[in-house]
Amino acid sequence: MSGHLYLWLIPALPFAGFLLNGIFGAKLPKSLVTTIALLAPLGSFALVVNAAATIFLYVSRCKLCGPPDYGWSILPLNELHGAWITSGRLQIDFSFVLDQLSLVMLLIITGVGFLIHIYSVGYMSEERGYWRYFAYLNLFLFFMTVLVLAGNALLMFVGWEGVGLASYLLIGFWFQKTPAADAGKKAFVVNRIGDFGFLIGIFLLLSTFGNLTFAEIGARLAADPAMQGGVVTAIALCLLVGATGKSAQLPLYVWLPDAMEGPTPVSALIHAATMVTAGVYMIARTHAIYDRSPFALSVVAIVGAATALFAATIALVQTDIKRVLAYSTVSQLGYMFLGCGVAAYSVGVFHLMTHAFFKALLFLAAGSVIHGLGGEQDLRRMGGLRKNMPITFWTMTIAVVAIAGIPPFAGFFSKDAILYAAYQEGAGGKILWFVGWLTAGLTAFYMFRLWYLAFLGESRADLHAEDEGALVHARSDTKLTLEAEHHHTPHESPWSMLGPLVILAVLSVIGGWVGAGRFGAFLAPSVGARTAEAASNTLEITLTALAVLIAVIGWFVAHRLYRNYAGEEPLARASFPYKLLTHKYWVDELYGTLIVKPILAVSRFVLEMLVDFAILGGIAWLLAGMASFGGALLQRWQSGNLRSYAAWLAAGAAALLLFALVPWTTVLADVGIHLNSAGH
Amino acid sequence: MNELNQTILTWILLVPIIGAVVIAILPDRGKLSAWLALITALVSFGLTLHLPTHFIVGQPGFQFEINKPWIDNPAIFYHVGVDGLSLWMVVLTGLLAPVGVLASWNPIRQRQKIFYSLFLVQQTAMFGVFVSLDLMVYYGFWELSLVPMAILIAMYGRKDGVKAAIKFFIFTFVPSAPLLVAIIWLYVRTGSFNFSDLQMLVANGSLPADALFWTALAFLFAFAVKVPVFPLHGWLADAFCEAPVALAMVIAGKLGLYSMLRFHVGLFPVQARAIAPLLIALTVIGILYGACVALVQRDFWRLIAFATLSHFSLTTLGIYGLNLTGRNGAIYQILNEGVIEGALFVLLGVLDTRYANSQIASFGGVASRLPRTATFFVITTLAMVGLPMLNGFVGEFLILSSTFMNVSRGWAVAATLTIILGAAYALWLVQRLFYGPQSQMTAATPAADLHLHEWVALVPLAVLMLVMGVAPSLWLRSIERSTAQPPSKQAIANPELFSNSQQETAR
Amino acid sequence: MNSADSLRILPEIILTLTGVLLMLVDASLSPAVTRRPLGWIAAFGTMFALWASIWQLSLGTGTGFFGAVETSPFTVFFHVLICGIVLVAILIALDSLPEESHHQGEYFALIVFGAVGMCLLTSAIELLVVFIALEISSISTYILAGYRKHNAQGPESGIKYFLLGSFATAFLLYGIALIFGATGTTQIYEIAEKVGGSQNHALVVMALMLMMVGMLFKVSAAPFHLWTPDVYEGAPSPVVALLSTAPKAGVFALLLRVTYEMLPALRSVWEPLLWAVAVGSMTIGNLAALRQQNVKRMLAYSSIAHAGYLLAAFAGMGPSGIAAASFYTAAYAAMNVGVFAVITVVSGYDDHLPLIRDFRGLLYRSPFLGILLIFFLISLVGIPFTGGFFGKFYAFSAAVGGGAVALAIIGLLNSGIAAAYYLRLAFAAAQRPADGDEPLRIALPQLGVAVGAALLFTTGTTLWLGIRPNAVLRAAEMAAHTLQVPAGEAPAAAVNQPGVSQSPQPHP
Amino acid sequence: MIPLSWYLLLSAALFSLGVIGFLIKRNLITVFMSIELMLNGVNLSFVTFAHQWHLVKGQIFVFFVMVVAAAEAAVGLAIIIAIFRTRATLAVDRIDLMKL
Repeated sequence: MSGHLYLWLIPALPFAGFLLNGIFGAKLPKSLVTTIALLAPLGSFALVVNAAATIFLYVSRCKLCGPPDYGWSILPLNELHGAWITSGRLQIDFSFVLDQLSLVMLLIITGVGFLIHIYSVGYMSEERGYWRYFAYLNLFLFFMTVLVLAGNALLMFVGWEGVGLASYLLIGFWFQKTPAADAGKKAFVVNRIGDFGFLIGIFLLLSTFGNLTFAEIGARLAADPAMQGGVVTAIALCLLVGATGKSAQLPLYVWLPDAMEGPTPVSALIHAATMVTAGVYMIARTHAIYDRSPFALSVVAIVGAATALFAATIALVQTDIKRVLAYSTVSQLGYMFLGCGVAAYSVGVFHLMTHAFFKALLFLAAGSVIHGLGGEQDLRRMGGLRKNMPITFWTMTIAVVAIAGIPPFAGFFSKDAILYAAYQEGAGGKILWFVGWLTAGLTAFYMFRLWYLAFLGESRADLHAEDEGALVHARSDTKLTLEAEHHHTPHESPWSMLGPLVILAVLSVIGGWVGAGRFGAFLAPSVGARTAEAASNTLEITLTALAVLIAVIGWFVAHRLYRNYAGEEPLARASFPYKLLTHKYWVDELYGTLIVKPILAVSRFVLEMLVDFAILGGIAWLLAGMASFGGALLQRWQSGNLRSYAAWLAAGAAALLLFALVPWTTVLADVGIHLNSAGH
Repeated sequence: MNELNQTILTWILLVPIIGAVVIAILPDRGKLSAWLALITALVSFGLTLHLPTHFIVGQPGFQFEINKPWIDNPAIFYHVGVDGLSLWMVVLTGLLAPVGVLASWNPIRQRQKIFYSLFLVQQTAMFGVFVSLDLMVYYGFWELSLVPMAILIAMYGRKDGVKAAIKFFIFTFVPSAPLLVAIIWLYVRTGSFNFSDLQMLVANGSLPADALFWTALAFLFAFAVKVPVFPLHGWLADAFCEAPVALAMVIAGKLGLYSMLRFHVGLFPVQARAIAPLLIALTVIGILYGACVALVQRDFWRLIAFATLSHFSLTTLGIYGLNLTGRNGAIYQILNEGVIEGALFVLLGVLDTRYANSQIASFGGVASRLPRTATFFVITTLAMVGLPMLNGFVGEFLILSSTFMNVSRGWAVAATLTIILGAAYALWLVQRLFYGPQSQMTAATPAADLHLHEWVALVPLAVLMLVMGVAPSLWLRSIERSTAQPPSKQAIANPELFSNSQQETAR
Repeated sequence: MNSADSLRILPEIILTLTGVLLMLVDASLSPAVTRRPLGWIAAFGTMFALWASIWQLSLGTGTGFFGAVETSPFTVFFHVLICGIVLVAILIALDSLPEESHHQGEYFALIVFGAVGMCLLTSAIELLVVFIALEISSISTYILAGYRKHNAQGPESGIKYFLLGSFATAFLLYGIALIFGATGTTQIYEIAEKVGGSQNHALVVMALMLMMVGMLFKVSAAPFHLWTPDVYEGAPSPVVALLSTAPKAGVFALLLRVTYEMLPALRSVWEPLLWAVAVGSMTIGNLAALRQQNVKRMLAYSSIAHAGYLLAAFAGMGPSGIAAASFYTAAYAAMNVGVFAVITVVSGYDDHLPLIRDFRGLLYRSPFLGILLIFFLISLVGIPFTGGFFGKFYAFSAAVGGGAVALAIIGLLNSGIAAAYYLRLAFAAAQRPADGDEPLRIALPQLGVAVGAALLFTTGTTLWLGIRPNAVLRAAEMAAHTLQVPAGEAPAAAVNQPGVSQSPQPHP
Repeated sequence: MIPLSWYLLLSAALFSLGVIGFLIKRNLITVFMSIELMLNGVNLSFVTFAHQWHLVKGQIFVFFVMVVAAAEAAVGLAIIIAIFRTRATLAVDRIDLMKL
């Protein structure tokens, strides 16, 4: 293939945008900031599309002259940009790899990313830190594309940590608000726990393979079929820890709901469509390792399934529109993990893609709602928005249906494929399938609950929630910026926001039509084809029917309960479970009590006060005190009395004479002490 | 230019002294002393830049060497030179000189003449430590470096400078007593203070092993206090609280760490190997201990002190992993810490000067008032917590990965926990200082954002953080390939150490 | 006796004549006339004596007055040192003695007479001369110590010094008597010859011990140090500058002679003794100084500690020990006189700022004095590039060379403790003046020419000894060699070599 | 003939008496006299040894000691007068203004 794809430009453009806006943004006119901010992802997107087109053209040309799949052998495409770290035998390069997997990811990231940039222009237009916002957003795209393009684990780690940074900055965008700043910090620190695992995984990779390049590791594994379990499992589990951090899986999911303190487009881009899927991407990328460790795989699957169910239950009772979506995201990510956990990586990635469309859409639509309501995020005070915001309503509807898994929308295909893949994994797979299936019902329920509460019924804007504190908290998102338009009727958003909604709505409809099979075949060179036994058609159809059924049931229940919602939560009737769920199983409190507080207490009372102050300080104090005490004694000697001085002098003289005249060696020898030499 | 190569190190040592004398002679009027100090610092920085530009990478042994007799009996030579290890230390010291002057621009208003004179003397002392190849000359500069530091802490202490200064001095001076005895003992036994000669003599086994053990221990003890290594860090927090920022940024770390590399590991490889397990344990404890204690500090200077303990422990871990990558990482990390601490102290100095307060709880929402300060602070913090693409990460990665691969997985994993704890205390600090609503104090105190001179000090450091994070090879190459090689016997005894090309590089 | 013999004591003669001249002129001047010119006469007389001492090198090593005195590089070294100290002490006194005092003439005369004794002490090789020289030096200093006679502390200082000094001298004298009884001579070389290699001579050992009492008392080594703080506190600062250095230099010279030259055979006796005394002195001095609030008392304890460091050099074998001790004496003298010069300027003749806390903010009030004070204190701590460092370095090198590693470690750890109190003063001076303080609690006097010269001289010497000690060290080594071998034998030729006379001296 | 050792013992006794006198007497003048006693004890030793060795050197030494003692006496008495002027006491134990 001729021509250069300039892969490095894909991250470089957003980085340039970041630098320009970040350094000069405060002084540039807003229009210029917007131009720079939009050109960067547009350029990247164009480059990715160009790359895709070039490759597809090449492949189709090759089809004419050779074996059908010959053209695909140009992938993976390697771009080397010199060494980053060199030390002794160790060398880490700036190497970018384009293969099917990264191509898909790049398309999603830059495509959705670009849409969300456009959306942000409208959403953030009143914001004082407009330039700062776009600088961060560009920075995010830079790191995310680096993460995806990285040809070795350490470079991926660069992107991995970098997106965490961008996430930190964007969650804490309204840093004047304590919750936002807190949430940003929490996100970073919890992610760091995951990164710790990732880093240990990298060390293990390095010591096992002497190398961090994915291709090399894959080759080494392929060359050594005996390499199984043991260290490979350890590596896989360490990487999984990293993935659970970034992708908000159990037990490290806690940061994601709090991350909703950030601006809504950020939630859409980073905390729904792209960054949080990095864990899935990473597992897919390192599938060669997971393939060798059934145990690690099953852990992935269990974590995924458990998270999916767990988060879905919490989502049932949330009243903040963004928190519902946040828990939904956690739950959907659980699906992706489940997919990867049954070695159906391509299916996981497939769901990743469709999820990117409909979840981004959901968040953007929710943002549109919030924007239209002047910062209102509490579902209990919404209602009846269908009339005021028709486009938002319709796009949201598509997204809800898509996530609920109703054909022929995108979510149906991918979720169905995951459940099917899970079901095929032996006996355990059946349980996983059941959990996934149950979750699907819950998903349909809470999504339609949201839909009913927000858009149908009558407006409840004047309803005062009993919990004013929570309300203020929930409303705080755009409060600062949208203070001016706080009190007026709901209105539809500008077209800069609606345009992306429409595009994403279209994608949410058609995104799944490509089909899991064809998608899997396309990804096979990157993530391996699943060699499942050819399942019977009837089984597949039965499972599909069951999945659709439970989605419909979910819808139906939501319909029954929330069609006539008037401020009273129907689920609250089951009081204990309701309390359990509204308090999110008290996980945050649990972590606080079991981990954070003990660490702080030990640090303060044991390490600082006991060790540092009492013991180490005490030793120093004791030494100084001994010297000082000695000094005090010696001062007493200095009585000021002439005669006592003379007495000491005479005593000294006597001592000298004794010292010199008594044959000490002989005397001591007599009492049994032998000195080797007089003196020292 | 060749002539300059012959004398460059002498000039580097002399220029700050000359500047100090000129400042001392001229009257203490307005900003005169500060300007003179700035000019001197820039000139000396310029001179240090001569070294990397004329340094021949890959050439073994010392370069720019000068070896002239100084004192006849005992035979002390004015013997100086640099290799890959000390090269960048010198440059870093040169870089931090103008930064230090600029950081002192506002806070130091009284007796500027004395401040800047002593500051420059300190500069010479540090240069001297890094370039000396004669143990007595080295010891001279090592001790000399205490004096201006301690005096200035006493002079400009924020609360109880005298106490902190005495503590600092005693803590570092007492351990240097055994060091001096050890140096004298070596001289009495070998008749030489020359580093290379001693290296040879120690390696060829002509000295009694048990005595060497104690000698090496005396060396190590002095260095460990200066770094500081875990149980010996008592002086650090007080010194950070009291020292003027220009000195606090160089008070810990590089002198001790460099000395460990050159004069402990470099001079006594066998003894270093014997004691390495102890040090590895202590450093890992120090890493976690420092990070944990930093979490609960109420004063940001103290917080940074414990954070520093944690970071320098990590660097020490790299040194005592006794392998090439760890060593590279440690040297690189010394440079990183220099840059990061430089910026950090300038920034905290900005806060301390503007608000005359260092209690974290009094702060809050400063970012609304001082957005640029906040930006630089966040960048510096991120570099400190080891964000990839900023410099801190490279060193951390090299040290931790080499520890993991060559030393001990358990210790390495424990040490790696620092990336969590480090992020926690650092970001929490950022949050409490800069984010959230403005505190009473922040709102009530009028404060200006960065002044031009602070700006000038910070921008190069921030750029360096990025460049050193993206292109570490610029440094690692000369560090790895030009570090003076110890005699061959040791290399035979320990092939892993200092060998750099047995296996193909990973790609 | 002939003129050649007189040349052997030329510096002493010059000093005596100067002293007599001072007394005569002082007596003949009307009480109203200022006595400052007398100080200058004393200073010039001392300088002349100093020059004469250096000139004596050209005489070559040899004895005079029937083996009663000797001139050798050793004596020249100490002569120059003592004359230097005396010169500086005179210069300090010149600017600090109160104008209204009517006793200035006496003061200078006493210093000069004291110098005669101290100089003679270093060149005496006959115990009778030793005794007389010691008494000349002592009697002058007794009076000087009690010089502030209207102040309650002055005479107390004088009487304590006088009574205890005489008491200790009586022991020394008894020792001399015993050694005379044991050997039948009081000439040092003859004694050395008589004692020969025999070590078990109880009478000689006893004599040595009794002499040690007297000598250790004079150098204020433990356990004979108790007088030191009291005397230093009561004596005027310029006198303490002299008292803490010059007589000690003389007595150390004597100690070196007695140990290395007179009784090298008894090394096994005096070496462990001095080892213990060294350890005791430095430990006691340093610990006791830790809690002192009074600057002069603190420095008194410090001088006890320094005597200990110096005695550590006696663990060195042969010339290295002697050279180290000699060098240490010079270095200690330079920095200690310097520090007292600063204290005199700051605190005055009448010690109106006696406490450490009174020095607070000195560096802010007077940067010049502040930095000098800190410099001298740093030198006393023993930081490199000051004389104090090399002094300590050579002393402990000698000890390590002699195998006394433990002594070196104890000594250097002691200097760590010492740092605590020196720095308390140094850092008090560096500290910002307290807010309540008016900028100058008591206005500092303008620096006079004389004291300025003294400060310059001591600073320069301290720095010079710290950076380029070669010349002084060579002189000390040469001195050591002459002491090691009885005079009249080998070194005479060695010293007479041309080129040696080109001033290997510490002072210009 | 009286053996030499008797003289020496007497000399030692005199010296010791001087020492003891110095230590136990409370009047400055008496203390000072004790020192004279010690010196005279030494003088006796010198004379004894001079006799033993048949050397005149010992006697000469004694003359010098006596001269020096006289000089010391002058200085000592002067200082004692100064003490008496400022303190109005001659009690040794009350001259302890400076201590610790």
